[in-house]
Amino acid sequence: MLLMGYLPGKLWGVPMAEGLPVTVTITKVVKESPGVTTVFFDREFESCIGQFVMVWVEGTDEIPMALSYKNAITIQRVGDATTRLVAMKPGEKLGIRGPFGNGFRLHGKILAISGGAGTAPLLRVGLECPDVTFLMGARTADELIFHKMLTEKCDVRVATDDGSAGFHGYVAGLLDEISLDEYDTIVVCGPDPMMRSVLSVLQKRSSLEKSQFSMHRYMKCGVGVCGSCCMDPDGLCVCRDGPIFSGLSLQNSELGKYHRNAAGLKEK
Amino acid sequence: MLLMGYLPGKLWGVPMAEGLPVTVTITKVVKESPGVTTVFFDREFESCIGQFVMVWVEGTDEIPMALSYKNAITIQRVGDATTRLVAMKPGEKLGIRGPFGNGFRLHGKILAISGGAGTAPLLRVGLECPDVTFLMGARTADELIFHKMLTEKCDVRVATDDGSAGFHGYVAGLLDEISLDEYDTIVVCGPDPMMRSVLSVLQKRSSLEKSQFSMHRYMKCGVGVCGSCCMDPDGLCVCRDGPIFSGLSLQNSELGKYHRNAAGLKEK
Amino acid sequence: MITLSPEPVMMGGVSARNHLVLAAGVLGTCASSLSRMLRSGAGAVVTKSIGPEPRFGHPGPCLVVLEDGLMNAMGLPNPSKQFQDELSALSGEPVIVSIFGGNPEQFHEVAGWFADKAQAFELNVSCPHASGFGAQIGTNPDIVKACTEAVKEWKKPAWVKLTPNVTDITSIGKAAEEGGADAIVAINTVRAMRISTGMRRPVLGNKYGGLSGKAIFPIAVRCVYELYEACSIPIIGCGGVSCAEDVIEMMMAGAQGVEIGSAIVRDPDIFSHICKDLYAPDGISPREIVGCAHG
Amino acid sequence: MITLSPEPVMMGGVSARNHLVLAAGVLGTCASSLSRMLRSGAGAVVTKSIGPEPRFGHPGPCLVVLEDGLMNAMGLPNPSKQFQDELSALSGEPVIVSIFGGNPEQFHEVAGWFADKAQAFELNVSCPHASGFGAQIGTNPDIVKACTEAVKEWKKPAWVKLTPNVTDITSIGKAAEEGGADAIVAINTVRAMRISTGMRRPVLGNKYGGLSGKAIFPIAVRCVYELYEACSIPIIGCGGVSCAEDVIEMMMAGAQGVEIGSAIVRDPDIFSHICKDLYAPDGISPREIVGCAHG
Ligand SMILES: Cc1cc2nc3c(=O)[nH]c(=O)nc-3n(C[C@H](O)[C@H](O)[C@H](O)COP(=O)(O)OP(=O)(O)OC[C@H]3O[C@@H](n4cnc5c(N)ncnc54)[C@H](O)[C@@H]3O)c2cc1C
Ligand SMILES: Cc1cc2nc3c(=O)[nH]c(=O)nc-3n(C[C@H](O)[C@H](O)[C@H](O)COP(=O)(O)OP(=O)(O)OC[C@H]3O[C@@H](n4cnc5c(N)ncnc54)[C@H](O)[C@@H]3O)c2cc1C
Ligand SMILES: Cc1cc2nc3c(=O)[nH]c(=O)nc-3n(C[C@H](O)[C@H](O)[C@H](O)COP(=O)(O)O)c2cc1C
Ligand SMILES: Cc1cc2nc3c(=O)[nH]c(=O)nc-3n(C[C@H](O)[C@H](O)[C@H](O)COP(=O)(O)O)c2cc1C
Ligand code: FES
Ligand code: FES
Repeated sequence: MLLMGYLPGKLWGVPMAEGLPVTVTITKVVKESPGVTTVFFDREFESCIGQFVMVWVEGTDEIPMALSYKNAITIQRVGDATTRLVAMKPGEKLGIRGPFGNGFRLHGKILAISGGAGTAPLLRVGLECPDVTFLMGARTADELIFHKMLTEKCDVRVATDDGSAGFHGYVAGLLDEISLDEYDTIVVCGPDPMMRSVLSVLQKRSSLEKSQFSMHRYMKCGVGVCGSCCMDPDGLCVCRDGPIFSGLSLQNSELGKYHRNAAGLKEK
Repeated sequence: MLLMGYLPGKLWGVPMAEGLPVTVTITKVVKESPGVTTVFFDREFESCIGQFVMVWVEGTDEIPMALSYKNAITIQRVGDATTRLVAMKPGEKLGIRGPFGNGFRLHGKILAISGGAGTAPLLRVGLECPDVTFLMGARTADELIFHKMLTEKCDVRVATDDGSAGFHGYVAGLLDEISLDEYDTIVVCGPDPMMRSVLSVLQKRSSLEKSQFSMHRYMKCGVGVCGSCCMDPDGLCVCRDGPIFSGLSLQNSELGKYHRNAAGLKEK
Repeated sequence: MITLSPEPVMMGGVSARNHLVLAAGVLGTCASSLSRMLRSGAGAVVTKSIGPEPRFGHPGPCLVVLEDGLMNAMGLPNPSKQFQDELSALSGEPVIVSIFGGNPEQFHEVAGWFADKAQAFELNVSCPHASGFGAQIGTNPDIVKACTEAVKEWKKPAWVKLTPNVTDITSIGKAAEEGGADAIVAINTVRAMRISTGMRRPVLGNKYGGLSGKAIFPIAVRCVYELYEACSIPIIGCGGVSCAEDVIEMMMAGAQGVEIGSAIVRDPDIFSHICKDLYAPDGISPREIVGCAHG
Repeated sequence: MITLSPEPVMMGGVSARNHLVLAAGVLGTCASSLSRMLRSGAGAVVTKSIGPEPRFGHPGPCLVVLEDGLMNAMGLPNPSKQFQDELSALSGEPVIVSIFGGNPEQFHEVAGWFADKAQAFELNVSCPHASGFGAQIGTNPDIVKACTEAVKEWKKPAWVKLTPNVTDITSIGKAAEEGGADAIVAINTVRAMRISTGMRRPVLGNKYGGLSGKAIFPIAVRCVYELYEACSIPIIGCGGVSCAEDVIEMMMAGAQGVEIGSAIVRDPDIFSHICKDLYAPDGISPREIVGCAHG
């Protein structure tokens, strides 16, 4: 036995890279729809469904992305970083920080409700959980993603704004045909207005307490420090206290009303 | 299960004081001999017999001291810091870093050989080990320390330079009456010349491999960094590779020939 | 460990609920997160630094977590004048508005927007990674003095937050004091960089960033100690504080109170946890220990 | 991880066995400990800083171990001219003699004592806790230049080791370059302090000390990166290096090699362990990565 008063422990002599971005190499790029692309890399990240990573597109920016698979992100092209991402080729490199945030608590019979690219964070729910009904909305049939893959695993129902597939209208409309009492867990991801309208329906039908919403806010640090992703009125950080919030906690929140941009200015 | 990519572990939110001196309060001061005093404090340090601590006498210096007990040091007055130490009163405070260094490997029948204040680092050998013969040298009877206490626990034999107690002569002389083959472990602590002469005797009598010497050198850091305690010819640090060295490894060393002072200058 | 008696705290003209202040730029952009920190036990809060124009900040990565701290280059994102709306929701609370500008006039202008709502101002002349702002002006004693004077025209308490990235921090502290500062906050982050060996590039979008957290605590203690010897206005310690023991250490170095930022990453409830350890009914008076390490 | 091909290494005029150099002041006072470090895999070693007079150093405590580094105020203890005897035992070995003085004349004198034995000199103009020496002169570009010139009169390679405790390290780096330095070593320790809350006093006998080890790695990388942009002589990275990955990171920032000091506290065999991870027969050429993070 050797006792040393000064032993600095595991801190020394190990690489200090823990919190630095992990470099991954892209192995495969799959176009899911005209605007959405999945990028696979050479490393799986142990993660809870619903957690996200910060993706460093060197020279451009670092942006939050759900892990659609343990080794992939699914990107909707909206601006600089996402445009570079969807154009990337196998062999190119990304930096990944995370996974960060909490995750869904999933049990029993699950109802998944997604809008647009919001299907990506819910993909693993459909693929990995045993008893899932998946309500999926998009503007048009072309923009439905993961539809075929999910159909093989679960009961998928579709809504399109233009009626080009499934129900003609918003995904919240699909809820009319669903008996919410049958479900133990309801998970939701999509644009803010879609989530607010789903929230309203669930509230009316007294199903809020079993619902979980995956929120999106502008993120810089991803670890609950910088404050750029904070939501009113509780000052919770989407990156750390979320991104998954119970519907109950969102009732009186800013969801669907406004959010703050990179400068902290409120935007509708 | 929550996986977080960034978890900085035990580092945060805990006091950072680990390697800083621990403050102890003096509880008791015992005069062992005209020049030697034991200072007890309010905290036990888990330690191997033979390890030492760095004792901070605020405003003066920090010096190495063996733990004579788990909660005490026994000080021979030689200069500034030791003079302040022996004058301290219960209620006063010291800073303690450590314990540092290796310790004795003790087994079987043990022969302990001490000179002067060198009895202090060996005290616990005599008190805690079952089968110990203790050879103790001092200049004069007055300067024998822990004599009574050890006599109750083990077979103590004494040598004094002036013949005022026990054998008249150096402690190495006592070895003549000892059958070294009977012992499994031989531990030695005392001034350099005394240790060199014991080493010579053990060498002649082919008992070096079971011997362990507690070395003293000028120490500043105590943790094997600053180099002030290094010994020739192997560049071993007394503070970290020692203070306990096997007799074999000391045969061709500087022991008894020279040592380096605080400036790194060689002194006899 | 030493505990403190819970007494009313007045530091640098601000009446705070305890000695622990939320540092600028940490959960400080909206009223809701600032209130949250107050609810969870912060004695006062400093807002994100607000400047003359809205800024969106540097491209990411903006922050990485190290084993012993954080490194960030946010780039001073802020909503500028519109921050008035957020402040309204915090009226009556111990809120210190952090402000920055490129010159004394800008400092004066920005302070003016909040003069009726802020309890006090903190001048950020120390952010190490925004060109034209922060440390780029905070290394010049004359400018620091002039900026302090400009803000003091609004007759509010003004804290001046210093950068450690200077040869002699006391010269800047003295300049702030001469400019009429009510307190010095030491320190802002230490200029730093990490490189991703996988990407072969600096990890921060801005390349350079500021180191904070545990790694810089010994540097912060040193700066507080130096400033205590050189200046006579109150000092607020900042940098790497993450437990009650650290607060005591900062106070012994000379700080009247501390700001806490990075430690939030490990424990969002850090304020209540430190309060629990730091205060006790039979604790000693803070006056007994502030600066006591100077002997 | 990237590995390097084992090639002969020449940095700043010194032919070293690999890219890893023992930093000044760590196990550097006697020939026997320096040889030990060479035996255990150091590519070259820097001695303890040697000055014009023997010094016994500051009163203790001289060093404390923190969780993420060391803090020391040794006070430049050294045997002065008598160090010649130690050096004799190291002839033919890659030994760089660290020297200090209070002015160019002293630097010249001390260098002269070792001019026939040292492979190179390292000028310590950066120790943050010895009055009249080290950083007290190393913050002045003119003096740094003059000291470098004085040492260069001995026609030996001269490395100049810089302090990070300045507003702009590149101005000092450029001064060294103008003075004829063969390499810049960055960085020495960062000025720091810790206080013992139990004793209510700074823990170091000298009160102020220098922070080293892991805590300062991001500061050291930043300094190397800045110097690489400003200077054209080779840079040796120093500060917090404790594994092969750190070596690669320093090189990408612009370092040709690294010095390692504090990491010894955790692993006395650090050199052989890093070598094992860093070099491989199929490794890439160091030339490919030195400075590559600059894009
Ligand atoms: C937790 C979380 C998970 C996400 N998961 C996905 C996903 O799986 N797939 C996907 O396609 N998108 C996802 N997003 C949205 C994605 O982060 C943005 O679309 C992306 O950041 C846009 O970057 P850009 O440079 O292309 O656009 P920009 O031109 O920079 O901005 C376009 C818009 O994108 C948003 N945005 C930009 N930067 C950020 C940022 N740092 N953080 C948040 N929003 C930003 C803003 O609303 C902005 O107005 C997620 C967002 C969050 C917060
Ligand atoms: C591992 C170890 C264990 C020791 N255990 C004991 C012990 O149990 N009891 C005891 O009385 N003494 C012990 N000593 C010796 C003790 O450290 C010195 O006597 C003490 O440091 C003297 O300090 P000073 O200020 O009184 O003397 P000073 O006036 O400073 O110096 C007097 C002499 O003491 C020695 N000394 C001074 N400072 C140091 C130092 N930092 N490190 C080592 N030697 C120093 C030098 O030989 C010096 O010439 C031990 C030394 C070592 C290395
Ligand atoms: C993410 C982040 C953002 C910051 N933003 C600001 C800022 O806007 N203004 C400012 O003066 N300091 C800012 N700082 C510096 C902190 O207020 C504080 O001085 C520094 O982090 C050291 O304290 P800490 O170790 O407790 O974090 C920021 C620090 C961090 C980590
Ligand atoms: C105990 C100790 C003694 C040191 N002595 C010197 C010295 O004499 N001369 C010098 O230039 N640097 C000295 N340094 C600084 C180191 O050489 C190095 O620059 C610093 O510690 C940073 O590197 P590291 O983090 O690898 O230790 C010393 C450092 C320590 C820890
Ligand atoms: S992104 Fe920084 S707090 Fe959430
Ligand atoms: S006392 Fe510093 S190396 Fe032993």
